[in-house]
Amino acid sequence: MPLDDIYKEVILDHYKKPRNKREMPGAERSCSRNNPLCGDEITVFVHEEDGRLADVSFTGQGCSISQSSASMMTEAVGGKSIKEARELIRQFRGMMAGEADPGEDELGDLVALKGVVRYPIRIKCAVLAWDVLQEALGDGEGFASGTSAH
Amino acid sequence: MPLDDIYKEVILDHYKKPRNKREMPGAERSCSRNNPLCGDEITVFVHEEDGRLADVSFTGQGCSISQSSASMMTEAVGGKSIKEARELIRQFRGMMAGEADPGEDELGDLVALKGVVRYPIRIKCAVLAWDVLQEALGDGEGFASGTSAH
Amino acid sequence: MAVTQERSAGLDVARIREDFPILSRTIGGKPLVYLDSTNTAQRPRQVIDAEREFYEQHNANAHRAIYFLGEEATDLYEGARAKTARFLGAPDPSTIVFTRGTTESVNLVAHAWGRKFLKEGDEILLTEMEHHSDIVPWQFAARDTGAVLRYLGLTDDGLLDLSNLEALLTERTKILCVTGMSNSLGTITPLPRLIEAAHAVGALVLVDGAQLVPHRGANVVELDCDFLAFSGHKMLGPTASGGLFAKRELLEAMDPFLGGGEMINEVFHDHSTFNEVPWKFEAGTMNVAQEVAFGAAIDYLEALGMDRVREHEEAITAYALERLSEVGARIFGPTDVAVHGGVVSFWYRDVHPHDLATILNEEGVAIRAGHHCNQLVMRRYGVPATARASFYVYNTVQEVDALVEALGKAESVFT
Amino acid sequence: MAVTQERSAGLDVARIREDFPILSRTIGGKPLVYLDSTNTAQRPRQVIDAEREFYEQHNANAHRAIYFLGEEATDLYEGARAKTARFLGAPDPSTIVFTRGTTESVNLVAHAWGRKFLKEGDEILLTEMEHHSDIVPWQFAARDTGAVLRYLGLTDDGLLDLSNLEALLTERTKILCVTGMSNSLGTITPLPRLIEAAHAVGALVLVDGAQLVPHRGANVVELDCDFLAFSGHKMLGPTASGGLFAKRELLEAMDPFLGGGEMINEVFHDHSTFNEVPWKFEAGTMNVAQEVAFGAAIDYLEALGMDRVREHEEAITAYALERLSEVGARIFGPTDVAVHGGVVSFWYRDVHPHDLATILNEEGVAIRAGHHCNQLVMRRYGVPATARASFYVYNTVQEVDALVEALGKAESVFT
Ligand SMILES: Cc1ncc(COP(=O)(O)O)c(C=O)c1O
Ligand SMILES: Cc1ncc(COP(=O)(O)O)c(C=O)c1O
Repeated sequence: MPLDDIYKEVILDHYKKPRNKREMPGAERSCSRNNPLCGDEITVFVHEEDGRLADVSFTGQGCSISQSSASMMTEAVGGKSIKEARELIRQFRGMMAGEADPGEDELGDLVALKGVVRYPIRIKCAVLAWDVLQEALGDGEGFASGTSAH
Repeated sequence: MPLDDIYKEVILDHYKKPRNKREMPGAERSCSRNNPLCGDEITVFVHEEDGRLADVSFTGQGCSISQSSASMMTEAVGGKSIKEARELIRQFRGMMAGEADPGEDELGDLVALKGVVRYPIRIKCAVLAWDVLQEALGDGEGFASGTSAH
Repeated sequence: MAVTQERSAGLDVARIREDFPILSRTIGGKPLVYLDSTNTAQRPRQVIDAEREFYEQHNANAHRAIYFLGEEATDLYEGARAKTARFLGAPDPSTIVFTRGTTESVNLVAHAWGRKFLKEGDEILLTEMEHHSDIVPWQFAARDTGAVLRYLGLTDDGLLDLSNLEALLTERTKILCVTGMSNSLGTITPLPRLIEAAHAVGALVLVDGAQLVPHRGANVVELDCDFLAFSGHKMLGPTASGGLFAKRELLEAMDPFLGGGEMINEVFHDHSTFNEVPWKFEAGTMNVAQEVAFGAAIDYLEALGMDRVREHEEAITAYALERLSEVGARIFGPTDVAVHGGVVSFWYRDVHPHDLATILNEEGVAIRAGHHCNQLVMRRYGVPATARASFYVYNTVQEVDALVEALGKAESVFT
Repeated sequence: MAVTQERSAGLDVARIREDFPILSRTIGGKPLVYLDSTNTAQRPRQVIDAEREFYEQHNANAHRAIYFLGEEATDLYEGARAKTARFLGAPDPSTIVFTRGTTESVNLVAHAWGRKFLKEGDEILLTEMEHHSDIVPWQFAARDTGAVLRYLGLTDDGLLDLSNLEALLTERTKILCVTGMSNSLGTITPLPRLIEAAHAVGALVLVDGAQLVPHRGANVVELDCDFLAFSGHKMLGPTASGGLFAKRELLEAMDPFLGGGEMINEVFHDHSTFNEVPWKFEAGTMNVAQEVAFGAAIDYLEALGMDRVREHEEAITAYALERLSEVGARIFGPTDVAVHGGVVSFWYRDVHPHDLATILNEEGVAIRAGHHCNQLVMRRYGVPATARASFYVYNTVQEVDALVEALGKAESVFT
């Protein structure tokens, strides 16, 4: 398995220069989780306006996969309606579960994370931020972080 | 291994017609133990006179080995001094541990139990009455009954 | 032999026996006749190989490692959990906690559920045919919580005495702990009726499946039991394998039991937070290779088909009951083979079971003699011990014949 | 290579490696470089064969059967106990209780001793380098008894900070729980001094020997420790093997922990009496085949000689510390190899350990990344995780070279 399957340039770029990595004091919604296996931590902040995720940011620390996934996520869901955001979460999860094969049309930069599917134990890293977002949106617990499953 | 190694005639005889199998209400010393593996139970009664085991009896139930050993034991130690009884216990244990090979001179009928040594799990049965006697003589716990060791 | 064909209709026993290396052992020159599967079953080479292969190819700790071996080990371990869930009809693998067997599973429930939810005056309803492993943990829980133990008694023919069920099973009852199949009497208990009655008064039900699961199988959804404990080593798996099914909401409500290793989420100096179920209950390095090989045992049983396993056992048990009665053995347990699993406890003449077992052993016939961790049963029927023959997928009616023949030997020694 | 010869003077590693089937595995075409023995060791064929042979030749339950197989199984199981006792310098085999490993052993002590003897206000002294398995069970015991947890801290270079030992170890201290060797920092702790100090204030000492026993060995009489917990799977044995040493008078004074099976003497409806030690603590069917194979692991280590095992590890660890420092890795734990066992935790550049492990995996190099069940250590040194390489009898200095080379790959990906 060639390494650039997983460490694609766009991933490393988001890792080194994370977008929207900042606290958001006035956020209506925020949520934190960690992945106890590796110590990754993500907090997601959401500012809502008229039922849209007007601004989404994150803080945290961790490996390149968890941090770049969070960074890309904030870009992808920012400005979307809650319904659209949920749909994106669903699509992203589908990709990480190896059940769907979305293209750049649907997921944009996020398709770069497709390579992670071949590293089952890293899937948790990629999904962590999404779990937190889902929880922040009040959709209950996700399935990956805080567990040993994958 | 021929069965009559273990089921010698003298053993069966003591089993079917146990000697000194009776309660002894006035006994100075008495003690009970069981072997939880098979449910064997032995109570030993000792009537002491002038430092001798003037009368020794037992009650209980169990397999042919535990019951015949008890029966033979009462005959062997009856009338002996406490010191001599202790020596007999020592010799009997030595035989059952396969460490000594006493003859009829020392152990009389009891040598019939020698065959039991080849059935390690039955050694506990043979030693049960002796453990109880030793305890009754105030020499602390024996090593076989109430345990899973052999 | 016509009888063999007919009675073992369900399984190709000759072929099955080839899978069990130990069955070609001889004991003092005589072929081994192993009639003690209720104690521990033998393992087919498929199971032995699965454990060996794990060590030789995939050995790593589960849930702890990022490298390939670690992923393989984790997949195999979680794969075994999924298999176990499927075998028991549990839709959600996370309702399966791995343990080393029934005893550990019952203790887990008695601690993690019992210490949390039992209060002074609550009642725990057991039966007199419970194995010590389903009694002693509850005695400890009662001691620690002030709960009280009650017992369903037994009828003369080895069934649960349900005549006073209503008096014993009341709103005070918080849990009913009942074996699905007695390991000394062979009795198959009326679980559906008992579970319904328990739920009607708001009590949970723990089923001791140590014998039920290997011999009859169990479907936790159909049974609607709350807990089901089982042992891998009694169903062709390795020692150190087995587990507990529990309804998910119960697992979530329960406190953790053992602490340490991967059951945590975060550890601080003075407290910790815990992992999700089922991992919350799996502390430290688990019996990884053994649970993986337990999965192979499940594959083996599924390939045979639990229906056929059951048919085979019913046939052989019926034959054993018949032959033993013929030669005048006193049999403990139900005479109706429909509620008598593949275990037959008996006394032959006056020969003490311990002596009987020694004599049979000389003939290569391995039976168990003792109280079978069922002292309440022994007391109920006024015997210190019984002789017990039990049957599994590899046993034949010829082996029953060998047993009966060997009894003749015992008679000749003792008369 | 001169270096190899010199540094591995103690062991014939090439020959040892032939005993470990898994070491000939390749990962994506590259030879497996297994550097995670601190997590779980690999098993030599002698151990794998011992377990297989048990199943194929002697399989029966221990302590329950009168027939030959049962006697053989019992002898093998108790033989493993005697071996374990001898290996640990314990004169009396009945001071060894079998468990599935360190975690179960510590929990056993925290329940059977802790729940009985700890009272409100008593103190339990831990260290910040304890594995979660030696922390969480004590948190539970503290919660249940009102005892209080105290911690010995760590110095910047990964040693126990003993500057305030006197303030922390007082007459209120009932037990000191300390690892003999840290699984994240590699630190070998000064057990003799700590045990003497603890005994001087009347406290007992539990040694977590999960790493100490496999890598340095331990003699319980010389150490005079009260409890020693260890895991078979970290010392070439199967998963599900291991145990607890405890002084006999402690075992006798302690309450039973798990109930059921052969740990009883007599069971009545409302109470039970218990077996002698150590069987009082072995409830239900034990991990028989695994403990027997654990005995084979001990034979294997004894044949190598624990002195040579230690020498070999010291050489390889010294080499690893040297090479990793050379390439600029930040190393956690003591620099003095005399107190640094065969475990090296590090950060390489800014590459997150998780990423590092994935990249190294592509090169066939298996290291662990994470908190190693040592979250207090991680917090103490301000990192969420470390990368960790660990060494055992089959590792070579060439494998250290392979590790260092693979680090270069990580650098090229991340810069
Ligand atoms: C120091 C230490 N203590 C305890 C443990 C727990 O051992 P086990 O997982 O075998 O129960 C480990 C292993 O990870 C360890 O390294
Ligand atoms: C009905 C029943 N319950 C519980 C047990 C205990 O099982 P284990 O020894 O595997 O823990 C047994 C096995 O002897 C059993 O037959």
